[in-house]
Amino acid sequence: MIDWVLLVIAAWIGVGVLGIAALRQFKLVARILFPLGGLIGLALAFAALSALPRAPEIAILPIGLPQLPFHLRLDSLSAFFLLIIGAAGAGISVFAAGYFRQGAGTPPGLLCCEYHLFLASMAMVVLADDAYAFMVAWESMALASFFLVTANHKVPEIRDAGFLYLLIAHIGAIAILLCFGVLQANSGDYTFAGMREQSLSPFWASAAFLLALFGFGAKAGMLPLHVWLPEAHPAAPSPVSALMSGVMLKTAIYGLLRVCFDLLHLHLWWWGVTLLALGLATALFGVVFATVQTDMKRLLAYSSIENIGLLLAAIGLGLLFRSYGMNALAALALTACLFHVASHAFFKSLLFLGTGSVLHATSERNLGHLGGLLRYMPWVGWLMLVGVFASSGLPPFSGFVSEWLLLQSFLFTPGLPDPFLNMFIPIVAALIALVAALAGYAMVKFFGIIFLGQPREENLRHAHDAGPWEKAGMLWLAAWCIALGLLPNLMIQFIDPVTRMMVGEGLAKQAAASGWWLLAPTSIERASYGPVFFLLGIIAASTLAFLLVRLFYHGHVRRSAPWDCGHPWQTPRMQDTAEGFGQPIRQIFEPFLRLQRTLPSPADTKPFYKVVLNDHFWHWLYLPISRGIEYLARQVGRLQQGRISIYLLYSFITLLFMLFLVQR
Amino acid sequence: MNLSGLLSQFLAIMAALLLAPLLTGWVNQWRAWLQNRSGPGLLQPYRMLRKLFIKESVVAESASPLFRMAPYVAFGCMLLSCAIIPTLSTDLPLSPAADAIALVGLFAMARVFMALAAMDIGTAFGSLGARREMLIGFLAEPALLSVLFTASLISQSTALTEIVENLAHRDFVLYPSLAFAGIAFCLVSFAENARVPVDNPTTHLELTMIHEALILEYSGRHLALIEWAISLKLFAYSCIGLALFFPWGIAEAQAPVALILAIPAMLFKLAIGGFLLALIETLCAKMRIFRVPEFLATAFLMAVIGMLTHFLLGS
Amino acid sequence: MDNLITQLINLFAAVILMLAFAMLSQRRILTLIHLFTLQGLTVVASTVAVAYVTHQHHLYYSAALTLALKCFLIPYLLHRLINRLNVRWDIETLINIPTIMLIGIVLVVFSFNLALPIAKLSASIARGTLGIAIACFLLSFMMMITRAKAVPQVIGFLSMENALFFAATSATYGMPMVVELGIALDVLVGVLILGVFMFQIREQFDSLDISHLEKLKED
Amino acid sequence: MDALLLVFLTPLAGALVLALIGHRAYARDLNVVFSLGTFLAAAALTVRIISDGPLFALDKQFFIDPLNVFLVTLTAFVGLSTSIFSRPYMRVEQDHGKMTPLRMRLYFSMYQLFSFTMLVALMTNNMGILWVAMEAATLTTVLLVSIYRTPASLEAAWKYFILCGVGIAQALFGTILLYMAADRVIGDSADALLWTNLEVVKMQLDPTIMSLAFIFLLLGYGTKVGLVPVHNWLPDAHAEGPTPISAVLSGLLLNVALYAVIRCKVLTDGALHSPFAGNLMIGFGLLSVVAAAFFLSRQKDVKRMFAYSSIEHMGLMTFAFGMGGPIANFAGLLHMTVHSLVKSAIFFAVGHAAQQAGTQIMEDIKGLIKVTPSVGWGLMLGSLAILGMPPFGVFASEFLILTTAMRELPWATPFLLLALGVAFAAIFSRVQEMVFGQTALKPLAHPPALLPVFVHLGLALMLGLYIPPYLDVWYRQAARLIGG
Repeated sequence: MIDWVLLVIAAWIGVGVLGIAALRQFKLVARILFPLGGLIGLALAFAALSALPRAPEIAILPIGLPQLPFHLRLDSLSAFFLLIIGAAGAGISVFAAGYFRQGAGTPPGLLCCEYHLFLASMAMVVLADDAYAFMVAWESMALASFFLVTANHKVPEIRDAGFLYLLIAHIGAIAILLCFGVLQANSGDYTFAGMREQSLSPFWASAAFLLALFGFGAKAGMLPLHVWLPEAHPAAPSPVSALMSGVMLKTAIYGLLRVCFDLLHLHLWWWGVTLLALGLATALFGVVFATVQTDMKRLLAYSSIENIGLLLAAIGLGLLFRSYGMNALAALALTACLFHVASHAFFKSLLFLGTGSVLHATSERNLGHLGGLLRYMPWVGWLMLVGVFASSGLPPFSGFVSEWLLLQSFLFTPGLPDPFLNMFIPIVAALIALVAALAGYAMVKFFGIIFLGQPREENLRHAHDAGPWEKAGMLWLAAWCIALGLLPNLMIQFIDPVTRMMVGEGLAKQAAASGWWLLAPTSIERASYGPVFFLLGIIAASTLAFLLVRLFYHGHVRRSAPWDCGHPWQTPRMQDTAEGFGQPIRQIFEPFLRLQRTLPSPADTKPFYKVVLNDHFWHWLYLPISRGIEYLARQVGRLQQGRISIYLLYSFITLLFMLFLVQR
Repeated sequence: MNLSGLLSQFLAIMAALLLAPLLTGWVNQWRAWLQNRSGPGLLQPYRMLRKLFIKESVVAESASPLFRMAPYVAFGCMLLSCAIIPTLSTDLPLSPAADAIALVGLFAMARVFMALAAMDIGTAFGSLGARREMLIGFLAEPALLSVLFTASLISQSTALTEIVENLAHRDFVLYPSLAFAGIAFCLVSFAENARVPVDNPTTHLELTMIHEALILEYSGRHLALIEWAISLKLFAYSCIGLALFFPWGIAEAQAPVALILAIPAMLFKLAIGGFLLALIETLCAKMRIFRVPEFLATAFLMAVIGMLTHFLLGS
Repeated sequence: MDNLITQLINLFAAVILMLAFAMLSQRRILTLIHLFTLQGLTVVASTVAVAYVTHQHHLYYSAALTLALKCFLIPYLLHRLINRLNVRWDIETLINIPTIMLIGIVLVVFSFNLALPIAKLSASIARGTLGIAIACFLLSFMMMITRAKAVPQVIGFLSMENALFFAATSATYGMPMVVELGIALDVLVGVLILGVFMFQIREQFDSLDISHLEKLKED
Repeated sequence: MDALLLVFLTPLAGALVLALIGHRAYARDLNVVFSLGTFLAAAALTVRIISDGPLFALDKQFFIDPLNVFLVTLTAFVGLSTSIFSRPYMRVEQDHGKMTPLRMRLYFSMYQLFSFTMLVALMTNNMGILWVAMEAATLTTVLLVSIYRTPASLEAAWKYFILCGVGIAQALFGTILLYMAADRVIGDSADALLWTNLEVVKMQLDPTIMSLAFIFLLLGYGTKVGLVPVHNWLPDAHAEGPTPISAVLSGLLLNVALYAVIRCKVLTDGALHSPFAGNLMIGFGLLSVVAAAFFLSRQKDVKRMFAYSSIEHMGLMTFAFGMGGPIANFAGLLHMTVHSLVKSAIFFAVGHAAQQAGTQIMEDIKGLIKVTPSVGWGLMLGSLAILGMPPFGVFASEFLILTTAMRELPWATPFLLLALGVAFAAIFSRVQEMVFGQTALKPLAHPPALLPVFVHLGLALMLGLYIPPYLDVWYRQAARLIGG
């Protein structure tokens, strides 16, 4: 199977090279190469699907370092992530076929090349079985996505965003590299197989864990390292944002899982608590910021931060259970995590693609200038609604299942032997519920402001719906959101070998025991959820109501102007704005945000009101660091002050110092 | 699944559909009496529904299909929630389809649909109502979940029927955690059902209304369905409360006699509950909208403390 | 006889050290060149003495080479240079001279200390003078640091070369001939290039004050 | 043996010929021809080494072993590509009136002479001749640095001369002490400075003398390597000289100086039986990496910035060799190779960019990718490569160095992390602004020589993904030789 997967990756690279060959042939690139890439993604998804339950397969490529050729391994964990990459990538590629427009800027062929290299490197990341191959794929992924982010490099903000992104990615990558340095334990064996053999002391294992947390956290957008994410994701073209948010962030989760559950054998309870706390903080932070955003892509980017927080919390819980040897529960938490990985991949990609279509139709990213698009872009609108429901964690869509599983695993914590943790965890569960509810708030705001109400600008009335390619791509992703939500057991069957590999337990048996339609991860008495019946119930009740009302009464409807409260001069601008919709949250969570407000005085003839929301971390962490480095650089710069005598003096003093050293 | 299960399921759904407006009428009647008014009569909600069904629906020109869909979905959600809550019996074939967490999800689904529908028209009030509704929702939802968590921590299950059976079958033990949860639940219920300290169901004063702003654009059969859904919601919340804190009298599987006895028991409990609700509504004043988050944060806190006490004092 | 010559070598060493101090404290350029020539001569003399005692013939060649280079060619070039460039004025040091002298004495003590264990290992009869060679090296280094004009700095550099040559003699009996030749060639070319440089600097800045050469720096 | 002689006789002949006719128009091509000859000779030599193994020449005064064979080839190769780059570059400089015929003659002959001295330094077996060649390398380049006769270039050249002169004088002292130590073991013969002889008896060399000698040698040659705090000449000389010279200084001369340090370290380690030499190198290396990173973040001049980047990388290599051991040494050698390839490629790109903008100030260079995409991409990819982005080879060596350091010297890794992060921020933020964005630049009159840029980057890319087996064997043998 691994040969097929490699073939698929090679095919992606090949498409990329073809893109370079057809640098400016727009039609060829858009109508043939991108759909081809999508098809290849589909093939990857199938290959991964069939590889999931199989035993690990190993391949060695003849490239790499002399003693360290690229080792690749296709095991369940990597197959699962390949499935996500392939399936989400397929939809996004098809969308991209219709998305990229001809015009100035980066030539389409180059974009195509970068795009497919990005896909290929992500696939390589999850396949890599030695530190070098992993790092090469990891950084290639960062690099390819950086060039995609800066596709429109004439805008200074985009350049800044790209820079910040690559900088943090690079520092994170160095941390990951150091983590591998710890894991190889001076054996000189950089293969993961060699690392599995090592048994590290708690100190070194913790060092490896913390370095991995830092490195992968930087990529994932974990709390203090998240600042690049809301800058870079909006800056990129929408299919790229979708890939980055939906798929690339997951590779960081993959890395964390790989290091924590595969390469490290030791698990300390405080790792789990650390992850749990960081994840929770990230989720809360992300969702609060998402609700107050006024830029639609930024809102989604912050929502990605929130989801990453949830994923980290789930991993933390899994680690906690694992450290106490409660493997079945660890499997439950990890299943929740992996399920959410899949579900977030699809709904976030879908939402980002939708914003792309909106952007194309209106050239507007600011929520304050959008509105009422459901009428002009029904396809995009309704498909996005699916994504919005999934993202808000509403049953019976995919987001709810992962949330449900996560909360279930929290409810099992009373089994933990540590009373302190027992108290700590319900609070986390409650806060997770809060995050989920706030996500709903953010998503209602997102959808409502863009698609509902009256168009806030006149030109929105000329917005056109997405083209067939775009529709097809979004339809594919939306179908996944629904399918995952309705048939969670099927997905859990796929996740089962993965958790079995990581913690030796899986959910599939119990889940299958109560029938395909009922999700009961432990036992049906304990908890169960049947999304199909759930959906049927709602549909039956609604339809019945509909039919009965028709039957007994009538179906007549009269159209008229909305009620104007006796104030006939209503304009669309009187609707609630994005700022207004976020205002309650802004008020409640004011300490989270760094507010800068300019208020008009009562006597102003042209009153002007402005609120700027900033990130505390930027002011408390990043600016001081940058100032500190600047200060140090100034001090170090004094060494080079131009005078040759001083330079000679350095040499002289160094000489004397060393002579003095050796004399002792 | 068997015949008695199907029967009790059917009974539960019919009871909810038929009794929900009655409960609303009962509460309104008591409110009137407590405020020295003569009430509109117990059956007023039914008359209201009938009138609305007959009347023509006026829909705004700018409304999208979402707007017309929302009442049906909300109604469907509420009906489903009534079907899975053990009102009369714990032998509910539909109950495995949704546990406590899914129940909260169901409420959220209805809320999101209503909020989106309210924003659809594009009037100032619609989006104002949607915003306020979501504001209440995002605080009430985790609080409600935490209440349910407390109960499920005690009974080791999140399935509602299991919780109820478990609670009903234990020896009578005072759970301090349930006390906190109970207070939290009350607070949440007030907020979620748009009752007085948070919202006034009878007001149409623009500045203070929350729920009414949401449904301002609805008329005719759509409004009827929404009103019915609201009644069902009140009914559902009451039943959750009764099931969690006073689970006695609810029938179990294969017990047709108990099922028949359960109906009067439920009616009795609901009657008392309705009276208490009316009493509290009369005694309280409506609070400013900015105070609502504090109110709900208290509820949330109470629920969390409930969970903590469960661990602190043991079970 | 050998004993006498060994003492003579030690005497030369002392003279070299003295000359190094003298150069360190000298303010006049012309005298500086003279002192440098004198130092070169002393080095040559001590080399010849060592060669005589040890019958190391190649030392004669290197002595001759040094004589030609350090006592005739380079002083001649330097004289021409200062005549052409007309830079005969007194030179200022960056630190005042008594301080320099004090630091110099400390350096001498330090170098003696440093050389003590090594000198014992040397096979050369002039091994006692290794400390003096190191001291001269460091003193010339000091001179380069403390002078603000180009010419004295160059003289400091060349005197450093003298100290190295002396060290080679005192540690072993000089370097292999091919290396000696290479070193001599490098020194010669170096001085020529320096000469070219000084003209260029003079042309650009109208002065040989190296305080003009402080523009390239971090700000 | 013939090939070995040809390797350094060709540039010597080239120097003589070009000194006479360097002002002619065809001299540019002749320069390339001589460099090509050198490269072909080196290639032939390499082929012979692959088949026959190490060899000696001229009474053992010259030799080729795994440690210098790849450096010789690399030097000849970079010399060739720099001469190709010089053609259009110097033509533009002539058009701008910066180069007179006399200066052209000086430039070409010194360029060849510089190749000659470096090749001699690399191939000689005699530590004394190594010193002579290093000094000669300084002397040949010092006039090239000041070739424009601007005040700044004169100042840079003066500092280069004096600081490197003093440095190299210390190295001479070290060599004398080395000879003294050898003298006691091997006896007073001309062969006592032959490295191969010394290597045999290194265990018997006196530790006291050797530790002293190593200090002088490290500081002496370290000055040429550009180790902080004796690096001060380096940024000035790189920034003010013609760009081809910056390329060879950074790409080759620093390597040769580090090579000399490594040779000395092997002997010192043998004599001392302690990690003394390694510790000193670790200290200098780390200091250089960190200080250079902070220097980097305040640069305005593009060539100066990349000069500091060279200091950083030389520091990293010194650090690696200081750690020692098969992996770190291997990484250090690999880093030497890729750094010189990538850094010279960057200087080529920077040279063209600076000529387009008419300035080296980075704020005035903008939007290269718009005007000449190839130069822009060359600069962008080169910078990413030098910053340690895979799949370029620099990453491969940094990977090995950092992972080894994590277990060998965990305390050093935070500093490395900090330095690499700061350096990345410093370089990349500026390169991005130069490459991307709107532009007012104009294309060059003569087509830029981009073949060298992309061939270098291609090779660096290859080394990140595939190291040819014989190169690997050399690296490993050399790593074993260096030991530690």
